[in-house]
Amino acid sequence: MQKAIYQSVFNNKVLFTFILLILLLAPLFLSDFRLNLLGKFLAFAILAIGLDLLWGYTGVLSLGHGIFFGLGAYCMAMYLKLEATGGKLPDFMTWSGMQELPLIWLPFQYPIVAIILGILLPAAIAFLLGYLTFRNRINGVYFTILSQALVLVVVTLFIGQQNITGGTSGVTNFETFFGFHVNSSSTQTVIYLITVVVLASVFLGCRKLVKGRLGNVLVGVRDGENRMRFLGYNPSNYKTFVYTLSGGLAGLAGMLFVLQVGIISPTMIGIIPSIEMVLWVALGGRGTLIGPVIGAVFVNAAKTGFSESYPEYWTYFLGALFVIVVVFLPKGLMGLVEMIQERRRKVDVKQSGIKESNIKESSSVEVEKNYS
Amino acid sequence: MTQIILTLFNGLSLGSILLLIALGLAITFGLMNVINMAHGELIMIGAYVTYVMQNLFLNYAPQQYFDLYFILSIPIALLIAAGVGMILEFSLIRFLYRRPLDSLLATWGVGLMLQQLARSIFGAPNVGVQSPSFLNGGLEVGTLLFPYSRLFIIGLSIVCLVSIYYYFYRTSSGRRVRAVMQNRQMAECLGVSTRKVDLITFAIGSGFAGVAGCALTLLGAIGPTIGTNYIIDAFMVVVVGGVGALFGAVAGALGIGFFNTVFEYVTNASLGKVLIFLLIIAFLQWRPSGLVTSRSRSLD
Amino acid sequence: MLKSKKITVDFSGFKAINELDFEVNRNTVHFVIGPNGAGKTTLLDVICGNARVSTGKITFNDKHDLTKMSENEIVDQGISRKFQAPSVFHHLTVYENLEIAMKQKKNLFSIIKANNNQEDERKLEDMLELIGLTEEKDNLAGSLAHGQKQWLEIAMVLMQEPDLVLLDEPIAGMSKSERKKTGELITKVAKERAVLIVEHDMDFVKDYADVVTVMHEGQLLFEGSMEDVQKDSRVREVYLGRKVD
Amino acid sequence: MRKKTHYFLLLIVGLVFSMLVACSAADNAANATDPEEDETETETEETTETEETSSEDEDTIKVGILHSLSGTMAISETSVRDSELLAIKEINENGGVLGKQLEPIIEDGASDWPTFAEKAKKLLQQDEVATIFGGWTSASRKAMLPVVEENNGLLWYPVQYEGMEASPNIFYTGAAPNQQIVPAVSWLLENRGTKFFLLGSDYVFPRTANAAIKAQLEAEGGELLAEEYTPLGHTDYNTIIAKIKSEQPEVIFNTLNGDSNVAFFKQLSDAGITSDDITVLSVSVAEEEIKGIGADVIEGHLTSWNYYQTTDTPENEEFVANYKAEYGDDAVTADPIEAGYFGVYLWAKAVEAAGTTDVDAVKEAAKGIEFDAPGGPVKIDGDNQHVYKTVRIGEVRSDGQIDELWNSGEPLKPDPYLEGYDWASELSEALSQ
Repeated sequence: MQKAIYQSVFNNKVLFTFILLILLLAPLFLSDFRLNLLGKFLAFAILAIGLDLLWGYTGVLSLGHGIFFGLGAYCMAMYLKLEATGGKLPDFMTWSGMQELPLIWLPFQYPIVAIILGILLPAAIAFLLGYLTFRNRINGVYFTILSQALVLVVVTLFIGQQNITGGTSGVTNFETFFGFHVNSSSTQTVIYLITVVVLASVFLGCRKLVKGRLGNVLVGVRDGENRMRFLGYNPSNYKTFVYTLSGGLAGLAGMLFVLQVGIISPTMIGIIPSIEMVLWVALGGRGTLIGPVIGAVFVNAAKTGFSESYPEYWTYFLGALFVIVVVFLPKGLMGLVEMIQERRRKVDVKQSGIKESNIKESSSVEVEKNYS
Repeated sequence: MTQIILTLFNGLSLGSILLLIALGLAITFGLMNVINMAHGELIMIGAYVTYVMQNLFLNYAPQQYFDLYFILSIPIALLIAAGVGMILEFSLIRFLYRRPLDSLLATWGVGLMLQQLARSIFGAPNVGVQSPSFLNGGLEVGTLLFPYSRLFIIGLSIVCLVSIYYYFYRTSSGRRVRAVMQNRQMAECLGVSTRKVDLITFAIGSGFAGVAGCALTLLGAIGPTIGTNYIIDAFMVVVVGGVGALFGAVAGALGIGFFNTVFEYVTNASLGKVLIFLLIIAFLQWRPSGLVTSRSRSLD
Repeated sequence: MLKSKKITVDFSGFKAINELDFEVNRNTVHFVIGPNGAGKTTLLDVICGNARVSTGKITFNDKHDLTKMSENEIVDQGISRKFQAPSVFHHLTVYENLEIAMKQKKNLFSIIKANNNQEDERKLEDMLELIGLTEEKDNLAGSLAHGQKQWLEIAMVLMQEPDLVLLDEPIAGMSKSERKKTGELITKVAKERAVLIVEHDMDFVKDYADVVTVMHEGQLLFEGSMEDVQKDSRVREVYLGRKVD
Repeated sequence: MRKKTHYFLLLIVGLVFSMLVACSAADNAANATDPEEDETETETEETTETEETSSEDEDTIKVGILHSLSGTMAISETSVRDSELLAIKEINENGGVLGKQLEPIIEDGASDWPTFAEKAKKLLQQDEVATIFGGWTSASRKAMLPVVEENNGLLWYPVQYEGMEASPNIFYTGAAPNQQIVPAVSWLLENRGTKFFLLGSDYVFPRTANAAIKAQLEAEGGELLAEEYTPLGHTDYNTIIAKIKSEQPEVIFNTLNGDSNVAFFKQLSDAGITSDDITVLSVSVAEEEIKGIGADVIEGHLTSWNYYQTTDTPENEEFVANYKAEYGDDAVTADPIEAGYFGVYLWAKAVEAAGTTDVDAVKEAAKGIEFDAPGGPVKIDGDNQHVYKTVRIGEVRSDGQIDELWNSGEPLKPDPYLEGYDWASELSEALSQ
């Protein structure tokens, strides 16, 4: 029943087209600075969709998506850096006493290779990690904690390998992208439009996936992993698949992020950003695809707004948001919309005299049951 | 030879610190299945309690009794952290039983707010706590020196471990707690107030975080982010040890402490961290649910 | 078609099943009864892969050793199970529940491509008809009444078109008329396949059993028709003084 | 059920509302005129009032202040912001710059480098500030560098750093390596011993600094026993101390950062090692950090800076008094605080000299500008936009203050690429390619 509601409101083609149109026309009425911010948020939204596939649909909570985001971002950054230095060693390598380009930087001289690796590399690492943990039926909570520890380890490693990764400073100071000046207004507009198009395609692609039988199977894995085994499914394959997919999407988001922000550093892939990513999804509404997009844009807009006006209180606000959303609004903003929809329905139903018990029961079950 | 003894001692010492911070978690996470990410901030509360006690003694107590502040801080930190834990349980956690992942996110939010609160009260910079004079120096055995503060922490973690064991396995109130955690409905039928037990158990877990915070003032910085430095290590201990097993937590803490020290000694601190993580992943391939597990027949 | 040879299941020292030899034949409704703790549910667990034997072997159709397979591989062999507590997927509709249960290739890539053909549609509609949930097919399974959930789950088991159906207390919590309907369903189902049921309700067993196995302390105590069971002295002894619920 | 829903709704409406307020406040701050957000609450109007004046306003000059006010770096950076605000206040009280009042626009870098880039962009593009004072970590500076170069802005960076950089759009008021590390090493070799143990946090500054130190030790007859790095935020130094004990160095050159210093010094003292046994010289521990470490465990160890709160100049006496008057008696001053403070004055003098806030004119005018800073006279070096500064080596006292043991006598010329040192030639050659 709830599905039907979603379909009527949020998967409405008109609404989708409308939003897409606004986003595509945004360059006309936003200043360069604001457009750049919006583009960054939309890049985050791509990651949020991937994270939601994993958490909202499959029930696996990863607190380590910063890593995949970072890997994608670093891939792109390495290419940009090499193009900026014109084939010479990046400055941080010379200080660290490197004589020539390290082997792992070599493929990134070619933009196409960099872009492909930016998706494949995070996906491959997600696959490996997912395979090792899910295969052994490591409990969901364990996985979450492990994913967080992984962040710690990767960040430590990235900071430690200063000669290769640029350490805490990360990689920055880029000049051109495919020969275009990367910071110029027109290039930025084009990159923004690319981001919008990529986001729309990712959204549609994922929607096709979850609306199909796969979506139902994933929900099955989320709500009753063992039960799915006795229906003949191998849940770890599905989990690994979704984890890999969402790792790839995070990498994609990371690449678009670097193009627009012009820097990637280990702080962006650390524990706090990784948890914030989860908040985007939680606030927007897990288990819906539009929710994370809204959540990502909303939280980041709020963050920018808040920290411009009241930097000291942003932390309080962020913390409170977490508590409120998780405790009182487990389905996020989308759940709220749904609730309003349902109330309206209830009234309709009463009027037409059909017995109400079904709906009531379904909503109470909704509240009790949850995604953990 | 001395090198080996020293490494063993350092491993034991690190292990005892890990155990101390993980004990509370072993209770809240292990027994109650609540992932309390604010555990680190409860540690922080314990540390700040020590700082406040020190200042009180500096200002109001005669000089010769100054060292007493630390001894007094331990029970007070326990009580205050337990009190905060109670408030937390009452206002938040009780809505989140059976939703472990949600409890993780919500308590992370609480942790953030507590950190910012500490920043507002005590300021962002670290505060200094002077170690009591009786913990200065160390025990000399031949050419080796075992710092008293380290020995004290080892002792403290043993005391905590024993008292937790005694409470859960030797008192009727502790038995009630275990009964509730094992079979909630059944315990309820037998007239145990599960709400009360939840509250008390969570408070105990939180209280021991406070004690850990108190002990950490001997070793490191006391600031708003003290908890975040330790929280992940603490969770690793519980994951490796196996949920719901005190013995597992002990083994996990000592194991991680020992290997970490060895790895760090042989390579360096950064690489040591990476190696420990890989070791844990490898270990979980072998024992997916930790060292000590209980088998159950239920389907999820 | 299903044979177990000297299987033992050990729960940290406690032998839930002890060197059990057991056999299920085609086209029979086979009940397993016994006092609590006799190892009935464990037997089902072992067959479907939810518990592992410490010794012994279970063969299916005389060739596959089930004890070496994972749960989903066992399902692929044609064995499916209904659990004691109804465990349908509350967040999916009735129709979707049946759809994911349906016999189909259940590997990742087939599922991504999956699309119902007319044959599938027909099967789904028929099944809905059979369990009387056609009207509720687009409702979330979570909104169903308890009995309806039980049927839905039985339907999910049947959608897999298994050769052997394992049912664990299928009529628990059902009203009298619902029980009757369930019994008839079972009889109908057993025409094409074997059904192995763990049940406490003796009247139900009496009405629908072809073969009854009595288990006691992890071992086979007696096997035969219901009348034989009722006459057997050892069975009485085991049940004596105990409530048969 | 119904009641509950109401409750939820209320909560959410409140939430959304507060968000809207926050967002619109942000837009106000950015001078955006969105008709939809005209009915913002008066409260937000008030808080953003100071920032609302448009850039065409004749009476004020906008300057940006961009430090981390939240996150891990807030510990250090908030006090630099404070001192910069103090300088701005003093300048304004004395009539401002070019007869105009300075109007600070404060942004939070949130200890996150991309945020520094974003906020720098905002300050330059949206607020059109005349200059930015900001940054602490090298990473934050590196993040802002492309932004200020791209927009031809100005950045005054107040912290000692590893060198190897000279952006045409950045003025570096902290010490270059030759104004802190190099003289410290020479002094240690002369006065404390030749066996060095290098200990640092695992990131850019310590690694680069130690690369230079190693070259210098080799050239000046020192002996490198070991080089150890610990991850940022590392808390257990038992193993490191065990290594120190077995290596038996005479000097530990400490480039640890932040909290790690507290753990290191406490545990070093627990292990029975005092300043009499081994000298530890730190380059990231100033008066503020000593408060958190506890003077009892660090007493007698050394630091190397360009300024201490105890530095004996008339300007410093006044500075410390003003700073305490503004921020409380407990506040302590330290090197980066002083560098942030005189950075504002240097900029103001350059603007006065140029007669305009135009970046290129200010840069030209800034060459050779001098100022009597609390830490002694400073002068901008026209070649690399660093600052001539006096080097001071100090010893920590039991009250947490630092006594000066030695100073360079006169301000040293900054040499970010260490070109004036033969032993560093390889390093600088690689860079000048």
